[in-house]
Amino acid sequence: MTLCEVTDIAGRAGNFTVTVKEAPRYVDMGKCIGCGDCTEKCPKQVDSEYDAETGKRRAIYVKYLQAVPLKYQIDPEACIRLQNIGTCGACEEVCDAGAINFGDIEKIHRIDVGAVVLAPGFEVFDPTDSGVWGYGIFPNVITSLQFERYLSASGPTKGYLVRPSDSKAVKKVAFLQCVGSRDENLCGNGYCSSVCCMSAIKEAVIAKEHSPGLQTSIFYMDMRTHGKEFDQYMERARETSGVRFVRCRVNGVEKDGSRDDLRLSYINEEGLQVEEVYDMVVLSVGLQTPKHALKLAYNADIKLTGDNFAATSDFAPVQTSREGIFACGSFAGPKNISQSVTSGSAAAAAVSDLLAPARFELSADASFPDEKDVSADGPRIGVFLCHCGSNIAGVVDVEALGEYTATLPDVVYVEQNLFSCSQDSQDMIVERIQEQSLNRIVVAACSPRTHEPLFRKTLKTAGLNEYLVEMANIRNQNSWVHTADPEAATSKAKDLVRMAVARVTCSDSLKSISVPITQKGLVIGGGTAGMIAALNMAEQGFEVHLVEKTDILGGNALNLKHTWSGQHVPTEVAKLVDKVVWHEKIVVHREFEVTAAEGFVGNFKSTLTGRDGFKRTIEHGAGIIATGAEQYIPQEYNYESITRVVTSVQFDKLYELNEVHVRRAKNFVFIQCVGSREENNMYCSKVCCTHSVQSAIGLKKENPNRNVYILYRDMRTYGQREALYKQARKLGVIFINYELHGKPNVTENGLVINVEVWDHILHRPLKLEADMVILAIAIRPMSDASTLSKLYKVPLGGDGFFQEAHAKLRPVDFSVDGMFVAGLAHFPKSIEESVSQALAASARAVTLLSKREVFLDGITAIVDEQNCDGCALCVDVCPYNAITLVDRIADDPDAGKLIRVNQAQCKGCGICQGSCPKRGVYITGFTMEQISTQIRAALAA
Amino acid sequence: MGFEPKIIAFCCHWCAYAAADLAGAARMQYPHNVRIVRLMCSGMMHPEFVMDALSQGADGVMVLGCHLDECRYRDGNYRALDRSDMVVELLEDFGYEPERFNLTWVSSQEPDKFVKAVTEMTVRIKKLGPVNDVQG
Amino acid sequence: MLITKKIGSVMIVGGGVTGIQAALDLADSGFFVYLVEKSGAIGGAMSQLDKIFPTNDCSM
Amino acid sequence: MAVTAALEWLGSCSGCEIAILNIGEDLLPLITETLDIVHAPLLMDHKYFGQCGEGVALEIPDAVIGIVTGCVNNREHLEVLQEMRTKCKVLIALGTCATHGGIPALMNGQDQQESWQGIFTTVSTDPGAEIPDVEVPPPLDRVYACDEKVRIDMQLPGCPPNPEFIAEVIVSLVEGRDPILPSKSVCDTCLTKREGKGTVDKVKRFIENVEFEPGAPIDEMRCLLEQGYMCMGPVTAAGCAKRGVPGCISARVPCRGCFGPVRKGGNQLLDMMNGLASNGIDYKSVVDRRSILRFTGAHGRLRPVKKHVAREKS
Repeated sequence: MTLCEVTDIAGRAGNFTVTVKEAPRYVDMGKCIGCGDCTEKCPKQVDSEYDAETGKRRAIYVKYLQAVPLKYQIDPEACIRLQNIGTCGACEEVCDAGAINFGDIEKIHRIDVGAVVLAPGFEVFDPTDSGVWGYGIFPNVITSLQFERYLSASGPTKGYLVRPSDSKAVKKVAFLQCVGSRDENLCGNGYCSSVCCMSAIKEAVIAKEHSPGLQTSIFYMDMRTHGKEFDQYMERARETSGVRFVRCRVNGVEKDGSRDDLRLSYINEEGLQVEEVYDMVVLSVGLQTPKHALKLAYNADIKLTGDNFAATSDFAPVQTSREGIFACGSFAGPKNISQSVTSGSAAAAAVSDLLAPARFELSADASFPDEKDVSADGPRIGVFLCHCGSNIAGVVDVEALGEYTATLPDVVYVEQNLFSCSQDSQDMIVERIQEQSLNRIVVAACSPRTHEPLFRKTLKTAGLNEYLVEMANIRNQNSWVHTADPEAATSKAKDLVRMAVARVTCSDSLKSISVPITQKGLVIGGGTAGMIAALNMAEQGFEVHLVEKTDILGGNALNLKHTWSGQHVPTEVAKLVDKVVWHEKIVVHREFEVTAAEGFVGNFKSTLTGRDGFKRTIEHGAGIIATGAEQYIPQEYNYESITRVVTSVQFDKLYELNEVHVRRAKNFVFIQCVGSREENNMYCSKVCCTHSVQSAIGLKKENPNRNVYILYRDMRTYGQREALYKQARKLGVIFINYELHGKPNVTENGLVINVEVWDHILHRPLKLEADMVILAIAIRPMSDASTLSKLYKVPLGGDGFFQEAHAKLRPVDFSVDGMFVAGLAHFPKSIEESVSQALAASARAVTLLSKREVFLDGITAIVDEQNCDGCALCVDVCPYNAITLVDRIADDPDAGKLIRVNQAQCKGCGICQGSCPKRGVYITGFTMEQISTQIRAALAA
Repeated sequence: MGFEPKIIAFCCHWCAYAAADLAGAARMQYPHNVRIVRLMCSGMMHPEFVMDALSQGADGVMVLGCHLDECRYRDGNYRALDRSDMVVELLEDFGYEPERFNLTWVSSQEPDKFVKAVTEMTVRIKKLGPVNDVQG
Repeated sequence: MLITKKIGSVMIVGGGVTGIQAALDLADSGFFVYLVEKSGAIGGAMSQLDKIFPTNDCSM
Repeated sequence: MAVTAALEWLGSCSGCEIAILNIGEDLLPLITETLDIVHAPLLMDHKYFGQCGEGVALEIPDAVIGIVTGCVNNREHLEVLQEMRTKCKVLIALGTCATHGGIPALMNGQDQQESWQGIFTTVSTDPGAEIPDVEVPPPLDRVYACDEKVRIDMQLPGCPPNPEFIAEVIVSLVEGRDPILPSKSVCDTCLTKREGKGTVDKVKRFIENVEFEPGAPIDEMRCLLEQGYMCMGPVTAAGCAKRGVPGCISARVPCRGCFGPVRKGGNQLLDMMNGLASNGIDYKSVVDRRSILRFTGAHGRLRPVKKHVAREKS
């Protein structure tokens, strides 16, 4: 439902009535075919929101060319006709589909639902009003979002980096960080937006690729690249791409002389005032909750934090203050894409938990007639040629195409449609299939990427196998791109139709295979993430086996006292353990480890071995790896020899016990990044900055006379944690920056510990006398992670943490179907993020477990037993390990060998087919025969 | 009479084929010499197709796949890369100019790159002349 | 007190990458999903970014 | 009634004929009862132009079964082959030279004129020697397999072909049924242990010794390709196996591909290199890759490498 806003949510969890206001689109979605003729004719131009005002759009438009749904809309504010009845109307005239409806009106819907998920997202901070950066005054000062559009090939400059003011090629560009973030004076947003550091680096690197020789400088306070593989990316940007990083706060942006160049002034690390001139300045604008989302929060009656984000708990990060209403994405705190996707899945898990009893009540499957077996019949091909209004017929001579098509072998029926995709054309095709007993269909129209599903459904409705249709792309790849040469376009259309006809002739009916699913889950690791995941699955009604190596549940959370927002961890963990242990659907296997695993999605079989050697075999449909991580044991800073140099975890214990050294100590020095962000371990442990700041606040609050120093490299109190950093500074905690090449030196001198470090502000070595030194130790991957990695064939990344399938879009999935990852096993993260990820993993697992069987795509690799002889050339090329070599006749090695393809693991990529010298394996729907026939047909003219 | 070459382009369903669709939506114009054969992955391309196409009169063959590390099937495009390097060398053995083959990475968001690739290929093949001339 | 019957459908407000992910997971788990978007098309802020996402995986 | 048969040899080494003799005990009934050999220049004297040269045209007696070995390299071969085709009802191409060009077709990889010069007018030949053009049948433009020149009814490759299958082809013809011949690749008959080729990164040359336990059975040896040897088993037609193991493999030597491509019309060079490249094996480590076509250079597979200068002109 697009152009819709929620105006009211009545009722309560499980039974809401939501009022939705739908704005008029003025275009009939059922009729619009997305051809774009209307936009071409529309005389009115306005700024494009999509291009962040860098480009123009018309009054009738689509947001962007790949938009879903690809249906045009009229902006009533801009439309000449809607503003002035009786004028213009150019779009209506040109629309062959008759989709324009100027009389469209606003509609109100009342919808009953069981739960509501709020994911309204963010808007970027608008720096116009704050003045200092010159945004809105100097045309060459732009926001990072606008810069993103300038880089894009679909953007206003087609990806060429030129200045807005005079279209001069950009040579020098500066990025100013924290515009609209960490700054209460100018924008009122005290929090850190978390994503801008990384996106600035990315933009700088890509801009350098776009225009070689470009100089890029990033001006920052702290580089907060705390995500997975982010620090490596920053190092590469610095070392390989040559992006310059300057730690400072830029005083302001001014115009340099009479030209459009921009002058920045700042105080550099040596304390000198510096001025630099740039062609373009990019403001890394922060994220904030948009006004419409604030209204939504008001309408939904949920609480917000002081920073205007939805208030949630660390142990229930998607639950809002109103039961049954959930919040996710950047609405619940600034998030990058992978965190957003994770929280989306987490919200799904929470909803699933709430509504589990009503599962499958409202979802329905369409029913189709029985399929006709056409395998014995010779091909009878029907070809439908689409005019697509004038989109095709305006260029291609469809009449001639039709005459030509009728001469092709096995073509028994040809018909032209104005719009092949319209509902009446669908009905007509079904009718023709039956009356002409057609058994293969070619539709010459637009792209199979968008329309093949539609025509497959049409074939199913007609009782034909859905794979017996082929599309000839004579619009997107012909009439639209050869508009000026109708003759060539017509002859190419003939080729394309001939190719499609040839291909469909050797198409076979394909069946999608189904594999039964064991509706049980296995969770490996009994820490916070493991328990949350297990509990969520169990609450949804699935049996869960939870495996824990030690004799105690809780994992690393047992070492923690408070979350960043101040929730008491031991209480929450105890509650969680209690729920898990007593849950009737959860079987806890303490002191067990997974020692063997076999099977595939929906059908895993894992063997657990207990400490006493006892073995248990568990069958499960999905598995979640939540094995956590280890603490780094420092080798540096004389940790071994000086007793009062302790790790952060040890310090928490000592502090809690009010141990005598802590009690008496006056001077505390925290050293950050111990074992993180350095050679061989180029990653950020993410939680230690916040942790040290919290400890420092505790010490200062208890006794303001204590001296607390934090030696840091970049302070990474991201998101709303920034408030803690601010509080610590207010309380007098002293923050001293050090660089990797000037690490602090820690020595013992009788009763005091000397800490020497280079002070960047004072430009001299600083000597601190400490009574206690606390090392913020790194989080290390589990040393035995590789064992599990081998057992389930799930990969480990370079840092030794488990590697997800896609860093952004599939953050909790493994590339092996049916296996998921959550918590520290994936990467260092806070409890809140672990919980979110655990819920997400559960949601993803439940998408499988909620079904009795999983249907696999019909396009898959099949072994031709006549041709395959087990040479094993294809075994290792399969990216999914779906191919195994077996004896042709079981237990008779003399009878030769052949391969077996596990259908559940095969994704149909065809790499095996491309490797085979003897046609021993083929991909259904893309057989060697089909492809070669197509090639032959293409060259036949 | 100008020589109008025939070029077969194997396009990965997920990226290059999508880019070609998008080029259409953006009404970008490019030479009409290319005939696209859709594959699920550039890794599906059997080198045999290249030789078949050339021996049946195609004047050039292109393979267009996703950017490295962005393959839908993990590393299918790396397979395509290895094979393509090999095909280029073997073309000489079989008496074809290596320039008749081209491998390009195009993401689904880069219609401009697709257009550029096919345009350049067409120009290159026009310079080379028809494929039959070199067959000995 | 009678426990009212729960409705097996969900409304998701916001058609960005987060909302889409939540919608897909819920639809795959057997719930009917209403995906409500303020603008004319789904995709949210992510669709505005260049690079990082060459594969337009946002389609439903 | 015995079936008449004519045997001919073209550009060949007579190894195929020896393979016929190697049929062994079964050969006796074959040549005494089943077949009536009416023409076989290698075995028994028979003049093409009459006993005393009285004929003017090349003449071979009519026969039901014709067997030709060797490639078509010069005009004489071509004439003989065409005459065989005219006179024989069923024509069998025996041996890899006849089916795929064989070793003589290696010459297709070089410029013919240069080759001839290399052969006849180098330092090792008499000074002033010239490429002969009298009393030598003029060469064709390149070396051909038999089926490139005339219709061939049955192909039986191998260098040498397997005697067992020669017998099978003859017997099946006489009995009027399809012969039972292998259709898969050498790997089908190979008993070595195979797991996958993913661990190999480079191939070693054929002349290096493979690793195996002397005396241990073949099925305890790891696949030679998986040991990193350039074994052409996967792309080569089976047929060489005697006593259940492919010939070369039984001698712990990689397959060199003498039976030609496993798939009709297949290309061993392309398929083999593809097999390597697909598995991430450095195909550049193959020394002289064109020699992969050492048995199958006909059918236009092997061509002289175009000189770069020549290409720029065109």
